[in-house]
Amino acid sequence: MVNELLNMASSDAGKMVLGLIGVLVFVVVNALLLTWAERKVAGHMQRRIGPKEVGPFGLIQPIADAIKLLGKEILTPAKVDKPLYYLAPVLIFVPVLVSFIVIPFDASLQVTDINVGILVILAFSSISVLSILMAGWGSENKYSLIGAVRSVAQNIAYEIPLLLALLPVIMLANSLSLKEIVEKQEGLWFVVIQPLAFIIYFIASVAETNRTPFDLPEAESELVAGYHTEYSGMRFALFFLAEYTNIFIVSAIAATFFLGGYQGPLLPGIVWFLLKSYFLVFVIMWLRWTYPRVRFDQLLNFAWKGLIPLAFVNLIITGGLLKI
Amino acid sequence: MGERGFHLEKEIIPVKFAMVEKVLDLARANSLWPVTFGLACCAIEMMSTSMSRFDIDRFGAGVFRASPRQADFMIVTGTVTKKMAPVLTTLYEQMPSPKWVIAMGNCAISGGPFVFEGQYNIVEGVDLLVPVDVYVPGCPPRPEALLEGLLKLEEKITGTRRFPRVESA
Amino acid sequence: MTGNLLYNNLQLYLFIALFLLGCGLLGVIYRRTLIGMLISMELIMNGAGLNLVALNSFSAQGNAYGIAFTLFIMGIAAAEAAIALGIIIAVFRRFGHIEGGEIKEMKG
Amino acid sequence: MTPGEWIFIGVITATMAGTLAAVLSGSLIYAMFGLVTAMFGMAGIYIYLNAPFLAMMQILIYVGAISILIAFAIMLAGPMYRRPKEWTTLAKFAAALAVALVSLLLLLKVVIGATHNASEAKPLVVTTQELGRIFLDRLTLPFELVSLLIVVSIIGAIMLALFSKGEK
Amino acid sequence: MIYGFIKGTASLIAGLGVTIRAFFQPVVTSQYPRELLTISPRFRGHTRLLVDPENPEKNKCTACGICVKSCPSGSIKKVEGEKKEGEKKKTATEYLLDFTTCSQCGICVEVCPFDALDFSHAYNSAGYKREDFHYDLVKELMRNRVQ
Amino acid sequence: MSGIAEEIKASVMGAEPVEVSYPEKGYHCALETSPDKLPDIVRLFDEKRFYLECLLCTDYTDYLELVYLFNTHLSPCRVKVTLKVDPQQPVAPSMSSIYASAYWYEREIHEFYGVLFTGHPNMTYLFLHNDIHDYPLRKGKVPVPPEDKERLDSFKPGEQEDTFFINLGPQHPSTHGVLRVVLKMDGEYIEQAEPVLGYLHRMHEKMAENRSYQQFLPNTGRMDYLGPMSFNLGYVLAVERLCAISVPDRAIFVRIIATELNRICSHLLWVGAYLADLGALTPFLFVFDDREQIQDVLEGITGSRLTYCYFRFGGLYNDVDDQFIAGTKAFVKRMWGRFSLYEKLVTGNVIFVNRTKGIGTITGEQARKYGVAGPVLRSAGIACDLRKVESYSAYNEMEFNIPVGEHGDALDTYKIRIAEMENSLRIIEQALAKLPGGPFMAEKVPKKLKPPRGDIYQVVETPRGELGIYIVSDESDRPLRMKWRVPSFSNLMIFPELARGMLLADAVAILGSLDLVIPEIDR
Repeated sequence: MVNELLNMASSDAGKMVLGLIGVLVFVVVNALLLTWAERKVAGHMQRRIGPKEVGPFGLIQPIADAIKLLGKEILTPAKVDKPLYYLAPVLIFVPVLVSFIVIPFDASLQVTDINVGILVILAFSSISVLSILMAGWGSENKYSLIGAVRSVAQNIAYEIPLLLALLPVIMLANSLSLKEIVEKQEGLWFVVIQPLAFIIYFIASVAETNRTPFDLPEAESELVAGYHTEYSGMRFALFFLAEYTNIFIVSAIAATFFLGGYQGPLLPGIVWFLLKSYFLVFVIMWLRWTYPRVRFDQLLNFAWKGLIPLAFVNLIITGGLLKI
Repeated sequence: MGERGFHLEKEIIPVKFAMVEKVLDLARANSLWPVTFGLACCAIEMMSTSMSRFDIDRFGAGVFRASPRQADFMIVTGTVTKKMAPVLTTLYEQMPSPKWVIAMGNCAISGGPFVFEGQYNIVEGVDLLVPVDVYVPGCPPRPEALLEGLLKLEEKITGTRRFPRVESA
Repeated sequence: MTGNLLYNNLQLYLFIALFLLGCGLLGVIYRRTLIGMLISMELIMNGAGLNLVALNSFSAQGNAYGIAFTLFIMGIAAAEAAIALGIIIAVFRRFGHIEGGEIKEMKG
Repeated sequence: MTPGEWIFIGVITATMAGTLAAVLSGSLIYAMFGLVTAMFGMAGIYIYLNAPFLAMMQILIYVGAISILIAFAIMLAGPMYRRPKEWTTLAKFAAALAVALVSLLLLLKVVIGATHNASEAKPLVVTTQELGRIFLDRLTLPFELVSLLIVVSIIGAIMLALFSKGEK
Repeated sequence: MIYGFIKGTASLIAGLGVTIRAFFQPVVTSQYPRELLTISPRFRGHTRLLVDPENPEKNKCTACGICVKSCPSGSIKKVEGEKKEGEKKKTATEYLLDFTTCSQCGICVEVCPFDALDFSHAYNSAGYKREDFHYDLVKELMRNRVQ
Repeated sequence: MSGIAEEIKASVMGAEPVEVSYPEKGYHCALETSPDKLPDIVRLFDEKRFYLECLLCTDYTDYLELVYLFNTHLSPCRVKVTLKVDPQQPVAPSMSSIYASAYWYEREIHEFYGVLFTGHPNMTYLFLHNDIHDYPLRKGKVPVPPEDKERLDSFKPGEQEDTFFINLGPQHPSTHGVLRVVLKMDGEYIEQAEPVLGYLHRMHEKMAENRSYQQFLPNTGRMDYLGPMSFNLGYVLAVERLCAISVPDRAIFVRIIATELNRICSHLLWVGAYLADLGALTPFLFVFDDREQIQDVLEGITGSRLTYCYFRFGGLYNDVDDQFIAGTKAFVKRMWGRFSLYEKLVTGNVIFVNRTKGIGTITGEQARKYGVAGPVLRSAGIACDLRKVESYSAYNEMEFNIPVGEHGDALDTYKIRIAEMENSLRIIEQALAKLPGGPFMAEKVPKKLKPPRGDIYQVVETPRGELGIYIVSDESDRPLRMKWRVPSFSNLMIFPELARGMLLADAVAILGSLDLVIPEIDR
């Protein structure tokens, strides 16, 4: 296994490096684009313009923001628990980068196809919870800490329906590799067979990315800025970028698992893939600019009493039908 | 408490690289994130400015951050009382430099109509607490005035004005 | 693919397992709080799991029982963590602290 | 040494460092992060043992579930203002040191004597299909037992939490 | 319960409908430095002096000081006037208004017996100094007349 | 009404209530008492289900006078109970065990006048900052004794190691300004909430004593910057009542239109801000879109967008024009169409309903004990709207109803405010239809007002509830005392009780539902 990996790395070293660079570039560009899109979408939903004066259609706006954040004073509050405080914004990027390695953008555009691909994403996504925990705990700020606690509880609760909603698809596709799952949807998207799983996955993923109506860890009206209250400048930017990249990742996984990934007529695969992913991203933004935030106990109740039983039922029915 | 704010240095890089600094200034001027900090009447007009009709987000200044650590400038909107003064300076000190302050409304500029002989509770001008970059007078100022103040602040940061000037009599 | 690669050495894995076991035992003994003990317990279980996997892939090639049993261990560990969390919360509510040595009455 | 070996050394170092942190650290939250590091190291080791599925499950369960449960316990049990501090006695420290030293000696012996006790690891990756077959074919009873255990423990945990709440 | 669930879902979808409709509706923004809203003629900016219609070189203020007394916040710091040859009343030569303490209540305009005061439409003033808004209304009047 | 005087006479030995002319004074019955009889009298009022409307103090130099105003909700019967206190050693019995609202008023009087209330559980300062030297509202300089200084800013959280405090504010997105609420938390649950006020104390009551009646006009618009018209109206009504100035009909109707427009404006902002508290930002921007229409209309006549100073004693600042009437009509038409949008976006939304249902439930009894006002009071099922109950201006000619709630929770306050907006629209329509011609200003209003000696209490219904203005005149051109009984203050008083045992998110929702305007509380 190791040797395989190493061999692969050395033989396709060029491809690997290129892939990694590509992933990094994509992460940054995508996140910047999404911050712009978020503000534009929000603006138009509120019948205003959004960023406009900085560059054509305000497209330079996120770049200006990024440069500005880079140029900010690097400020470390005196009371913080330094190792945790420093590590958190770096660690939050690990799952993000790892996830991009296995997501197939096109039939041939994938850094590497691991046969337990989806497990890699799910396993590493728990690091982001840990880094939120580190940020909240390390900041020595009560708002941050409450944000972190909420985040942990929320992630425990929603990781389960997330997994349970993906399992029927894995059962249908008979594989854990993302590429194979896409290939299996040649004729029929899994969303048609598994609409309930898709909805459960989508709700759970909105909760996992801490977006409204589930944005409790950073609920502005309650916790100021939640776990990243004490972060400023570049460190804050990392959280910001990670948040938007996470949104893209969950959308990309949804597109891969339920919407046929890069499959689609006429247009090249990558265009289809991005179209589907960005459409889901748009829906997530749309939700944010429409709904109020749920309360903490309602959030947990919804997961434990609503989504998880529903996902189980769905899983059992799928399993039963497959056997027959 | 008068002088507390002034010794804070605006520049963080002692050696200036002219080009880099210019790009940075341009970026800063076009990405001014205010801290959500409403004090009194003017806060409502500040909200109006960020709403659909005036849309401060057009200039990239619509990202109101509740945490001062993530904000670039503070709009002091309203009367600063002596009880509030230490809070305000703390907030200012929590912001990472470079940082700016807009004093919006007459109360913030000078204590406004609440200045009278024998007054015991008002700070007569927020510039006694923190350095103020732009003053926007009015009681309360119209949202246009706040936008003008923002543009003035951009002008101060970059040294040039990108937008047409609007004269009013 | 020769045997003299460092990672193709059974003893090494067994040693790491031993180390985990030792440290875990130490923790269980010396930790004051229940959570500390729980963490140490997890280390012990991991040591056991590593043993199984290592022996499986070195001595019992061709089947995957070792891996399967390690998965069982993980399941048990998860169950243990859940129940321990419940106990810790109960103890905290009952006694106001979570220091194992201080809990004199165990009537619940 | 090959790159693989270097990485392997890194992995076992991380495991051991994490383990030591988990056991010795004064603050529980650091202990938890030590455990997380150790678990990642373990996952790396499993990859070297040709068990990628196991490695992923290791991260998923230990990092994603157990350590978060522990973090939860830390935060619930220790009220938020008070960081639960572990009491580090000298005796404990000495004991730990002794364990570490003995282990190091053993390690040295193993590394030195590695060449003459080599058994080969077959580069066979255990597929998930194979694992599933074992579970549902030969190991059905233990599998069901573990499932039962988990269910019972979840119910037990909920009961414990509810019961103690009522008492308060 | 099922009815409640369906109703809830329907309400969520209705909400989405509102926002997506707004998304495709035209914006209501007036882009300030590029497009200007019409300011109401009664808008109260800082006060200004009015020109005497009989003598366009002169303002109507006679420096009587009533506005100074009636101002609630003492914003009108100083009103000085001098009586020129051949005129019945004094004419203001200096009218210092500290706009930064003004509350734009309009009492000075109301009490002025000569209707010499009026509101300007300076709705977008902003400056770098507090002193920028210590107006001398006589000078302001002259400046605006030149323009 | 006359019954109460007899009853007091019968129940309390030696009490001599005097009935007064309500149209002149604004209260029905006056009663002077002594410290030993006060508890009996207050208890009597409590039994008769009166609420403590206001508790204030006036410094007559020779003596301090405490004024307790009691009233009933549905059929107004306002009784003024006065108690003279020695200015050298001001001590009075505390009524906080009988009326919860007295707890707050007594603290306020303590710090502004130095009156010590015996039996008060927490005689610490609420509004003032640390370097205060004299009691602010005492005539002449009365220094604050040093031992009193220790009472300043007494609430220092975090001193005890084993409690976990959260400071909501003074700069916090959910407190809508500079309110600080110190929350003692048990995890996510609130054990105790303690508001700390005075971060925007702008000395309005002190200023009132320092300037003429006319000069105080701009202050009224700045106390409650969301409903300045109501404050304007209350103040001019009070002074007009005090000086017996009559107002032409046209002015009365224009006042109603302007006030109701402003009420809609205020409620709209509340809807938006409340939704923002609950995490939905888009409604906030939608309501501002509507608000802009109102502001345009009002700017056309008043010249300002927010802090209006439009009403004058005896009339208006200037007349309304056709443009205003057309603009108002257009707005009313537009607004009728907007309710369905809010219904879809907010009222029907299941998340919103679940967040607000059963949160911050107020019972009628609680509302009475705390003297809660406005929509919050009506949510508890008490149909008390001063526009109807104690009609002023020409509200008795208007047809509108009083929406009341069933449960008293935050959702009810929301529904009531929406219904009130609809009512306001109806009132505007009626007032526009009835709008008479004629002058907009009474003819003979003296430039310098010197009202006759005496006091007056005038109430108006602001968007947030009962505003009471108590003016004492000593025949000079400036009032001896002007007390503002503000609705937000009495609504805030109930917050600690409502928040106890709730989640942090609920506390935010409750705080939002009370619709607090901080400058109004702090004055």
